[in-house]
Parts: sequence; structure tokens; C-alpha cells
Amino acid sequence: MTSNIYDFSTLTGQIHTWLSGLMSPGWVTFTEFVLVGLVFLLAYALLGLFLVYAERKVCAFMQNRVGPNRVGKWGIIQTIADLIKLLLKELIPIRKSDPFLFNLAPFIVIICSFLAMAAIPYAKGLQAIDFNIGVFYVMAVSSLSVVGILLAGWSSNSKYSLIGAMRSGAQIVSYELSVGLSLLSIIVFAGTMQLSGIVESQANGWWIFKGHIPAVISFIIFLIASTAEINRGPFDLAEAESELTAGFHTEYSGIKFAFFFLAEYMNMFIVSAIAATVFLGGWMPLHIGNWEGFNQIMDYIPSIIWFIGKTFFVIWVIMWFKWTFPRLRIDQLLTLEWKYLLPISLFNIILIAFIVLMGWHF
Amino acid sequence: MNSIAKYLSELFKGVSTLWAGMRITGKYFFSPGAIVTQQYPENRKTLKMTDRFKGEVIMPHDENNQHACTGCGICEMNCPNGSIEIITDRVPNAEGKMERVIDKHIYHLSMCTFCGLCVKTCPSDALAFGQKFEHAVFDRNKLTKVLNQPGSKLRKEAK
Amino acid sequence: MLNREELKKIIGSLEPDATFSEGTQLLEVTVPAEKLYALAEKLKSDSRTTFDYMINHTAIDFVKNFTVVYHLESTEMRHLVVLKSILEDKDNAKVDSLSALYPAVEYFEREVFDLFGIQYNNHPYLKRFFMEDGAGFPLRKDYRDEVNIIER
Amino acid sequence: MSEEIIKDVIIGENEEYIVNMGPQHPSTHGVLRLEVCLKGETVKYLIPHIGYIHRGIEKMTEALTYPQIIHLTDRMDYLSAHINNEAVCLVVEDAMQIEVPERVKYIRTILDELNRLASHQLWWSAFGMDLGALTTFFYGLRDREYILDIFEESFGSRLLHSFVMPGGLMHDIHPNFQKRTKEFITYFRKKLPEYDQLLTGNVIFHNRSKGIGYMSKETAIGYGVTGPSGRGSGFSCDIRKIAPYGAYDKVQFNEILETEGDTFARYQVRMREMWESLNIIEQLIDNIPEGDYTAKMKPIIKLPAGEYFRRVETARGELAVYVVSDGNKSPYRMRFRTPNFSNLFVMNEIAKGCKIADLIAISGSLDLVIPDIDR
Repeated sequence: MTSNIYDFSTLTGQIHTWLSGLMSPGWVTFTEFVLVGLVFLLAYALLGLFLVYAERKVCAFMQNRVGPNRVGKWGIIQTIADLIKLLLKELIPIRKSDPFLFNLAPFIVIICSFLAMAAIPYAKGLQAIDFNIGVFYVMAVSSLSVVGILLAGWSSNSKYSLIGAMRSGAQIVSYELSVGLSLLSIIVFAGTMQLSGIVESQANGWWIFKGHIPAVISFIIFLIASTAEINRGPFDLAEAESELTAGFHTEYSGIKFAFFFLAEYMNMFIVSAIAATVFLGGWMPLHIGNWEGFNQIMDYIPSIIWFIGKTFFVIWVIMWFKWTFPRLRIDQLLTLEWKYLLPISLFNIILIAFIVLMGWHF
Repeated sequence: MNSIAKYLSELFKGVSTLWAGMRITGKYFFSPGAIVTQQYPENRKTLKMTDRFKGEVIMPHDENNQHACTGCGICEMNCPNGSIEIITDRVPNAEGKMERVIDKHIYHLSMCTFCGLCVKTCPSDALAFGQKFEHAVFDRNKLTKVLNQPGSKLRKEAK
Repeated sequence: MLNREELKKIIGSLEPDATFSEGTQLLEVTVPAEKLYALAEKLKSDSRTTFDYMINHTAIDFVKNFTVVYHLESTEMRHLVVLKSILEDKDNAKVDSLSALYPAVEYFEREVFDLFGIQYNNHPYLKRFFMEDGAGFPLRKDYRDEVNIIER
Repeated sequence: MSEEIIKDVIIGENEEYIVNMGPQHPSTHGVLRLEVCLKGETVKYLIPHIGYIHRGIEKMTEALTYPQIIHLTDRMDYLSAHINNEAVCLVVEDAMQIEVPERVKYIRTILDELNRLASHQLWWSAFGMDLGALTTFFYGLRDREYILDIFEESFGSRLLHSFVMPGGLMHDIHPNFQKRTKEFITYFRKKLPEYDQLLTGNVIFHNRSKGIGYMSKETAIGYGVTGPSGRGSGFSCDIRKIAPYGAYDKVQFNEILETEGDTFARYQVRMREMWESLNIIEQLIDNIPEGDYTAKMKPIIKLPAGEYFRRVETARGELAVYVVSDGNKSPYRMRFRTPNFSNLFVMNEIAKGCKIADLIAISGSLDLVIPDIDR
């Protein structure tokens, strides 16, 4: 049915056969590692820069402003200028800090977001590793970044940082539950944890449409909980600009600060990509049941465009949250999780299990 | 059962208030006409300050390079910050009497708070506010200005 | 709201040592420094006056003496009174703190201490306020600062 | 190990954690330093340290003439600059027994209310930002710009206008003034409901502000907390009602009182005051009588020897000016009882036992302007 979607595995297969003709299998694997790594590094940097720009533009339009418009047309290379500035800035050593952990923390944070990118299916056949436990892997890796944040807060010998880090710890650990449960609901629908499998299972409609109201509820819960997990407003307590100046990265400067900054935006990208993949069909075009003609037309739009479009829609919604709501207090944040989101998502899972048992979903 | 109903109604009420807020920001996101930012250096040509704008203190000169300042020193006396200094000179006039004229009307823009007392109290309306507001310079000394133009004279009222 | 004469009568009965100034905008009561606290306490608790709101407290350096001034208002009856006390000994000026009666006055008193050097008995936290490094008492008339003050 | 040591050292029951908030901190709105003693996230006590921008205005006044003093009062509470100016003028007019023309009274009252509106708008913007709703800042400032433009057209400056002189005004209002003010009223009446939708109704905002920083009426009176902060506790302290000045005795308006005494009550007082200010301006703007813009004044203003005391209601509370004159052209002693000075020190009382985030909300709801505290 999805025959005329371009499959990127043909391209990667061609590259593989071409490389195999040039060198021995060991070197082929090595070269492919390096190539994939380079592509990811490039994509990571470009995406990060673009997301910072997008955030600034989105918030500007919401606030009746123009946003960056000086560097380049519509300020499009503003973030590159910012990056150069950050690269040139002095790395300030903090007295009485733990230098090893202090320097290690930004790398932990950035590596975690980097690792999670590997398992996301960007287009048909375009996925670095297709784990059979893909959802589980992404969740595990992305929640590791709390270690980096805690280290950053503890090692920088600043009270603001420490408070921010402890808040972040409490927050990420508790919201992990809701994220897991809301993803679990779709796993129950799809019957697989493999991300490519989940995408394939949405060939006749996205889960948010197929799964009735429970899927919508779990999508909303996922959005809220993942916003909290990536420390973005209204859950940006770890940074809490007006309370803790900059929270856990108060003491960081220059490129180390840029790492935190970049990781924050990439985490936003990752959770949006997961949301798009699991709930909105990932790279799968909009298919409705067995309307063959409609589905054929939709297939002409390349799968990568579908993926990026959906991901950026979710990113926009997350930004919309941030620029509208006041920040929660730490106890209210935990109340929201333990008294509202968790019971609802547990109830939701039972409902979904029931629906699946009765075969009521499409 | 009652508590569950209360729980759910609270939940929905909360969500609806959140949606009300999001509607506002969403509305502005999709209405680029509401942008209020002024593109400052670009709109310099069309940017016109109001005629009462207190940009700096100036001494208007007419086309004959004449001003109205008699050098009485009232503005200097009234200035709360000492940002006006007047150096007067005595020169003989046509009838041979010594007459007071200003040599230099020194104005320290860096000290001025734009209270308007000098302009208000000037008995001969020699001072006024200029609309220029781009005062940034690299050297502080450039903010000390001599208001009377070189070679200017006191305007003689036609009697 | 009591008028001036009624207030005068009540205050006169509460504190026989009080003297009243004539021809002033508000009713001004001058009491000896050691009786200030007792009078303020009576003025606050007496149901006829109920001066419960301390608007302002400050001091004036009259070269010969310091005068501490308290502006009191009753939030129920909306009448105002000015309490004054003259401290003759300028080098060792001391007055009872009213902070037990009016929490607000604690900070006004710290300010006066900071700017005039008037000591307050029983003050909970009498430390320099604006000028934590201590640079004399600038609101005294004999204060000189060659560097920062331009004499006119 | 004794139980005490276990509590002290291992559990850390009595552990104190002192954080300096300020002088450079995003939410202290100026150079205020709060020495906050924390236990975990809970505030045990706090000590405000002020004086970072103490300029000695009271000392400076002793060397300046009365018209010159006016421009210094702008720099105290810069958000209600006009009302500060008026306070000094009222004192001078009181002392010299000058009857200012009706026109001046009307214009002054309109400007008072416009200034109050501008101040409350900035407060709303900054309060939202303190709580993390960053968009409020731009919406508030966007609408404040209208008022500032009106100010700029009439007085030449936007924030510190020194427009009021003893005996009247510096010059007459701009011909466009009435028209633009009316335009602003219609514009702002449309925008105020948006404020409510964006922040007032928001469930997160309710949770952040309701029941936080409770201040009883007795506390408010005892600490001298005036203005909207005091009225949020039911302390009736509106000088515009108690001792009307300007044209306040000619307009119908209500003193806004809330009795809850928490952060939300203080917020509500200010929001409702904005509506009330619009009402006051609307009543006056069409009825400005014709006449002179200043009373006849001597060129050198000398106050008769004596003591003068006058109070006005600024956007933050009660500003009292106390002048001791010895008959010279500059005051012997001039004292400004500024509203924020008293409003600040109640913080230790009402912020005890709340979280850091609440501390920020409380300091936002008290609407502190630091130069006004330091003078």
C-alpha cells in the first residue's frame, strides 16, 4: 500500500554496496560509523541553531514583536552570531568548585540528547539504529540527562545552582512516570516497542485518531509531562530565571553554557519527535482507512517532510505553553504529577487495555 | 462520588482557563498586524519627535546669527545640577557704554536632567528644547557644548 | 474624628507635661523624651484617640538640639497628631524606641540612627541602614564631605 | 549519638542556608538585597539590605529651591513621578496659601490617574514575569506605551516629566491631549479583559497567588503598608478619599478594598484600580475648565517659617512630605515618607514559612520600587 513512498534504505544500501567494493568489511563498518556520526553531528548543530532561532521568532510573534532581524535576512543567522560569541567567551573557573565534575556535567547532558537521536525514525528507512525496544531506549537515555544537571548544580559551588539542580532532580524523576505511562498506552495499541513498527502500524491512520479519546488523553499527558521533563516553561523550575537567576547553569559560561543551552533545545526536539512518531504517525503520511485515492495523493509528499512538519508542530505547541503560562511552584509541580497526571494516565492505560481487548480500535 | 465530580470539574475548569490564556497568545501569533516594534535606525527618516520633546537645550539663532540671550544668568541660577555656566563679557556698545554680552553659554549635557527650569525661567526666551536625541559620543568632553554660535550677537528688539 | 481642641484636652489629661504649639498646620505635642513612650502607648490604647498608624518618624537637626518627630494617625477616626520631643544633648542623643508599639517605626528609627546618629533604647536591631560602611551622619547640619557635596 | 545531634547533623533539622538575593537579581526590580535564610526551599526569615542607590535626596533638598526640588522627587518613585511632583507642589501651595486654578486641578488629577495606570501596567507586566509568564511583560509595556506617548507629546518626556510647578503647571497641555487620552481609554478598555484571560483567570496563577503571603489588617496598619498592598488587606488608606486633593472631590470613584490579604487580593486591588482610574479620567477629561495653567507666583518661592505636612496617594501608597521651613528659599529640612519604605519591611513578616517562589510572588505583589526606598 505504501509502495510509492521513497525508501531511504535504497540510498543507504547503494552507499553500502559502493563502499564494500572499495574496502574490506571492517573498514566499511568503520567508515559508515564515521559517516553516520558526522551526519548526526551536523544535523544536531544545525537543528539546535535553527530551534533557538525558531523559539526567538515564535515568542516574538506571540509578544507583538519582530524578533531577531538584524543579522542576515529576517535575522536568520542570528544564532550563528550568538554561537560565535559564545565560542569566544571566557570559560570562567569557579573557585572551590569540583573542576572535574564541573567540566563533565555539560558533556553528560549533551551526550544524552545525542544518544536519543540515534533511534528516531526520520523518514522511511532513515534511522540509525532500529532497536526492537526503541521507545524504551529513548526514554532511558533522555532521562539520564538529569545526572548531568545534578552534577552541574552540585559541583559549581553555588547555592542557586544547587537549589535548581535539586528541583530538577525531583521534577524529572517524577515526570518520567507519566511520560512512560502515556507512551505505554500506544505500545499497548501497537503491540510493539520498535519505533519503526509503531510507525508502520499507523499506515491506516495515526494513533491519535485511531485510539479514540484515550489516545488523545495520553497525547496531552505526554505533552505536559515531557515539557516538564525537558525543563521548559511553565515547568522551568530548574532554571527559574526570576527566582534562581539561571538555576543549575548559573555558573557556566562560554561554550559550556552553550552545551546546556543546545541540549535543552535538542531535548525539546527529541520529545517532539517521539510525540510525532508515536502519536502522530512519524513519517507516515496522513492516511485515512482505505480511501486509496486520498492516501495515494498524500504519499506524494516525501516522508521526511511529514516527519519534520509534525515534529515542528509539536515543538510549536511546547513553545506556546512556555510563552503563555506562569511557572508552577515546586510543590504544585509535584501535586500536578502525583495527584492529576499519574492517576489519569493509570486509568487511561486500563481503558486502553480494555479497548484493545475488545478490539474496538481501528 | 461527589469528590470525583469535584475533582473532574476542577480539572476541566483549570484546563479551560489555560486554554483561555493560550487563545490570547495564539491570536497574537497569527496576527502580524499587531506587532508594535519600531525599527529604529531604519525609520530614522520618518521618525519625528513631538515638538515639545526635551532632547537637549538649544539656543535658537535666527538667520542673522543672532540670539536672544542677554547673559542675565537666571538659567544658571535655576539649574539644579549646575549644568549651565555662563561666561559674560563687557563690551562697549554704540553709545560707548559698557554692556554685558555673553561670551560663552556653556551647557553640560552630561549633567542635565531635563527638568526644564532654564527654559521656563528664561526672561528673554533665549533657550528652547531641541528634538535631537541621539547624543551618544565616545568622549565625555563632547557633551559639553557651547550654545551660542561663534560670532553670534544679541538680537536687538525693534523698538 | 476629634477636632483640635478635643484632642488637646485628651492629650493634656493623659500627659500633663505635654506642651502644645500654636498656629501650626497640625496639632503638635511636645513631650520630654523620657515620657514619649508612655504617651505613645496611651495614645494608641486609649479608645478616644486610637492612634494606631505611624505615618512618619524623622528627626530634625536644629543645631542647638535634635527634635524627633512622629506623625500619628488613627485609622478609625482619621485624626492626626504630631508628637515631638527635643533632645538637648546632641552628642549623646537618646530616646526610647517605639518599635514595640508600631512595627513600622523600627525601620524609621534605624534610618534616623543612620542619618542623624540618634540612639534608641530597646531597639531590636539598631544598625547602619543605608550606609553600612558608616560615613558619619549626613543629615546633621555640621556634616561636611569635601569630595561629594558641592557647597552652594 | 544523642537525638539532638542526629537531628542537627544527620537530618539537618536546624540547618540554615543563607542566600543573598540581589543586589543584582532578576526579580528584585532594582538594587535591593534580601538576605534570605532558607531551610530547603522554605524561607525561615529574611533581612532586607537597602541603600545601594541612596542618593541623599533629603540632604540635597536643603541646598535647592522648591522648584528645583521637584525634579528630584521624580527620581524617587520614578513610576509615579507626576504624583511625587504634585506632593511637593501641594506642600508649597499649602504653605503659601495659593489657590490654584480649577483647570490645573483637573489636569493634575487626570495626570495622576494616567500615571497610576502606567505604573500599574508596568507592575502587571513585571509581576507576570516574576511568576514566569514572560509574555505579560510585553503586553503590559505595549499598552503603557500609549500613555507614555501622550506624556511625551504634552510634557516632552516620557517617564520623569517634572511637569508640575508650584502654583500650576509648567505649560499648558497639548491640544491633542484630550483626544488621545480618550482614544487610549477606549483602547485600554478592550485590552484589560485580555489581561484577565491571560493571567488573572489562569489556574496556575491562582495556585501561585491565592493564600500566599497573608497580611492581616493589623499587620498592614502596624507596618504602615499603604496603597494597593494595604488595601488588599482591608486597610482603608486611600488618601484620595481621606484628604482629597486636586479634583478628587469632584469625581465619583470607589476606594478598592479586598479583605483576603493575600497576594491575589493585592493583585485584584490593582487590577480593579485600573478600571477605576479609567472611570476617573473619563469623568474629568471632557470637563477640563478653561483658564490659566498656573496661578500667579512670585519669581522666588519662599515658604513662611513653620512646618508643613501633606500626603498624596501614589501608585504604591501614601507619600507624605514634611517640610520644616525657616523662611528661606530652600527648606531647612525636608522629609519624604515614601510608601515603598514601609511596604518593603513587612516582607519579613509575611514571607516567613513560604517557598522561594512565593517570596518572589510576594515581593512582586508589594510592587516595590527601590529608588523610592533608598531616596
